[in-house]
Amino acid sequence: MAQTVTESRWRARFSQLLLFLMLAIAWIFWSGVFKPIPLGLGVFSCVLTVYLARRMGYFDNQFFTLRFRPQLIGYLAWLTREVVLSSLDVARIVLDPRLPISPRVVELEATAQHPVDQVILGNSITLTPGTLTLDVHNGILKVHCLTEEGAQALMSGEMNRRVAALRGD
Amino acid sequence: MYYVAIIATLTTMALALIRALLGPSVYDRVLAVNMFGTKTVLLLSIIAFLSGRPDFLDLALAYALINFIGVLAVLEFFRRGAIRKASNNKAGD
Amino acid sequence: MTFLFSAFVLTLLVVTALAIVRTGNLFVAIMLTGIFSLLMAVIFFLLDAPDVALTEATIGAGISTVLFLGALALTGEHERTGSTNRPLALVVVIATALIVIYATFDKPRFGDPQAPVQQHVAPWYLEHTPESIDIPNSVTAVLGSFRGYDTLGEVFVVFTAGIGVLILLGSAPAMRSGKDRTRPVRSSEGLRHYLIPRVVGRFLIPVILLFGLYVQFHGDYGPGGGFQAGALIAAAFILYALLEGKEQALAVLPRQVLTALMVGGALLYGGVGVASMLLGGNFLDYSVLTSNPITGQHIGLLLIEVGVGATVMGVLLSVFHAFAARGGHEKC
Amino acid sequence: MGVLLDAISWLLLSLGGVFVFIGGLGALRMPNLYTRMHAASLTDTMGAVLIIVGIMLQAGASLAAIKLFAILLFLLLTSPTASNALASAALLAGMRPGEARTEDEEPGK
Repeated sequence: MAQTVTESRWRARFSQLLLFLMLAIAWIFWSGVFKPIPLGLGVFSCVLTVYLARRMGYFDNQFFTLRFRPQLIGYLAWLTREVVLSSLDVARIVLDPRLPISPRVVELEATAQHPVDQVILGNSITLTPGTLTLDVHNGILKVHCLTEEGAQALMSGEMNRRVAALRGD
Repeated sequence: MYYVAIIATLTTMALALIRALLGPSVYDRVLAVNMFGTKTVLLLSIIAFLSGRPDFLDLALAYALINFIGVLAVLEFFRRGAIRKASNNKAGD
Repeated sequence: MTFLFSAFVLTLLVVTALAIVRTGNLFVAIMLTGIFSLLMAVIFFLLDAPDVALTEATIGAGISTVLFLGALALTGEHERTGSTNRPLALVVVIATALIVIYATFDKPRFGDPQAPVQQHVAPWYLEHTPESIDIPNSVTAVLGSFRGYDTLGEVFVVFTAGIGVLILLGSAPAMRSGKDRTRPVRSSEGLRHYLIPRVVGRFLIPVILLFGLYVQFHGDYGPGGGFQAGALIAAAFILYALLEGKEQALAVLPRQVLTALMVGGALLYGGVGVASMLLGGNFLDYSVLTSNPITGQHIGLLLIEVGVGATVMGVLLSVFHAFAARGGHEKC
Repeated sequence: MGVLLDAISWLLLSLGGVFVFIGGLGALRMPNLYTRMHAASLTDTMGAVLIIVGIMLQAGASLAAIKLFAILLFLLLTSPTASNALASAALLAGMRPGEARTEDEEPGK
């Protein structure tokens, strides 16, 4: 028992350090001023932000695991392709004088279990024009689709599978 | 060539404004405000670059970060409204 | 080209303003006010006033909508059509408008180099900023140092506004004191059940906080300073309150801390002035703070900006919580 | 090389402008709220990505490019979140996605 407590505390410390480093990198890129006073204030700001994040309970549970996953790059490339293709589709629909839409709502069960992955899935669906996540509840996504074909493409589950594969390691 | 993008953005702002004026539902107006916000981010990024002062990008960054708080506040507003309505109905029974 | 863009945006602005006046639904009016604010920021930006544009952005983008909605939750949705004398009001408005338009004929043309403002103080400020304060952003130099009295006045205006709202709303439904903080927070609070906003919001809150602090401390180098930073940091906490419920937010930053920030910021600003008097200078003359006048200016500016930021953040969050406490009362 | 980069960036900016405009047009033409949101997301994703990447190419390797990248990242995070929140609010008020047209209704009543 005692061992798990110290372990989780160490994990929390590690997360804090990681958050601090990320914030420090962001500060350096935003600021671009390398004089002692602004840099000192930067360190102070990062520490203050980490402290406030701790007060907000960011490190109490493992809601966020800050970990870089190499699969993410492949996923982003695939998502970009999807976004481009469906953007062209939606643009064609908007410009068509007949406005050929066949809206419908489908429910999709997320294969991914982790809430953050479900959010990635939901936001990827919304980012892709033609599909829009209405609601995520208990792993079920309610999705509004602009066209019948879009709904079928979504239900074929390609995106679902790819998001679920993100955490596999 | 920045001008093409600026003109397109401004035109879309006007279109969004028309949507905000037409409605018909209040949610359409929220949608219009949201669209307007993204267009503002784009417009500010382009102008900051066009005028040769990229440090003004801070403004676009500020908008990109906090613009969606308004929509979340709208959701919270309706959620509270729905709860209040439900409890009023219960009290009326 | 800038002129054409400005004219177009101004046209949209007028249309929006007319629509705000015309609508009877207050919710719609709030949404249109959001658009109005976005347009104002673009105009300020086009007119090369990024500091003001950033203020408009930080206040207008999130906080004003949140506060307006908080106020709307306490009132009805619709404007009450009063029995006011409309023709008389119209006459008054038209007469005022004509007078104002007539007065503008005496104003110099936009961007006229011969205009008095370009001849007297502005060049003096621009000339003396490098030698006596030595920071790149002359707007901050003017606001913080050359015209430090005016900014002190603005801080006290914000402070007074905050006090006013707290007197009107603050005594509402007793918030639980610190003792029984252990009571479990009602699960219905906030947007906890909305997974996507919650996760993305949690990710963004530290980023917004850091960006606010960046704006706070980089007023010397780019657009920014205490006012904008205070609003940004307040926005981060408001986001937290929306996502996790206001009680959770009050546990992170209790009311006493907010009041202390509000009062302490104003006191810090005034205190810097008094300190410079005690050290033999004039009120708010930061040059005497250290042996090197330029370092003294830097330290003075840094301190007063922190004071401004603290006051603005404290006031905005106190006002937000005052509204939220009232709004939450009815439903339980 | 410089000319090629300029050409690509101009192409991206113009294409982005076209997508932004089509999205705005769609938000006007579509029959109800949910379909309008699809059109709006066209401007939020394709339009924003193309325009900001276009400016990033002009910026080259500089701090401005990193700031632009941050803007793009936050836009791509927040805009679907805002869409989702808006859709949730509309669902909460009982606006049915299937209906062809939505009437002007009063909030929270």
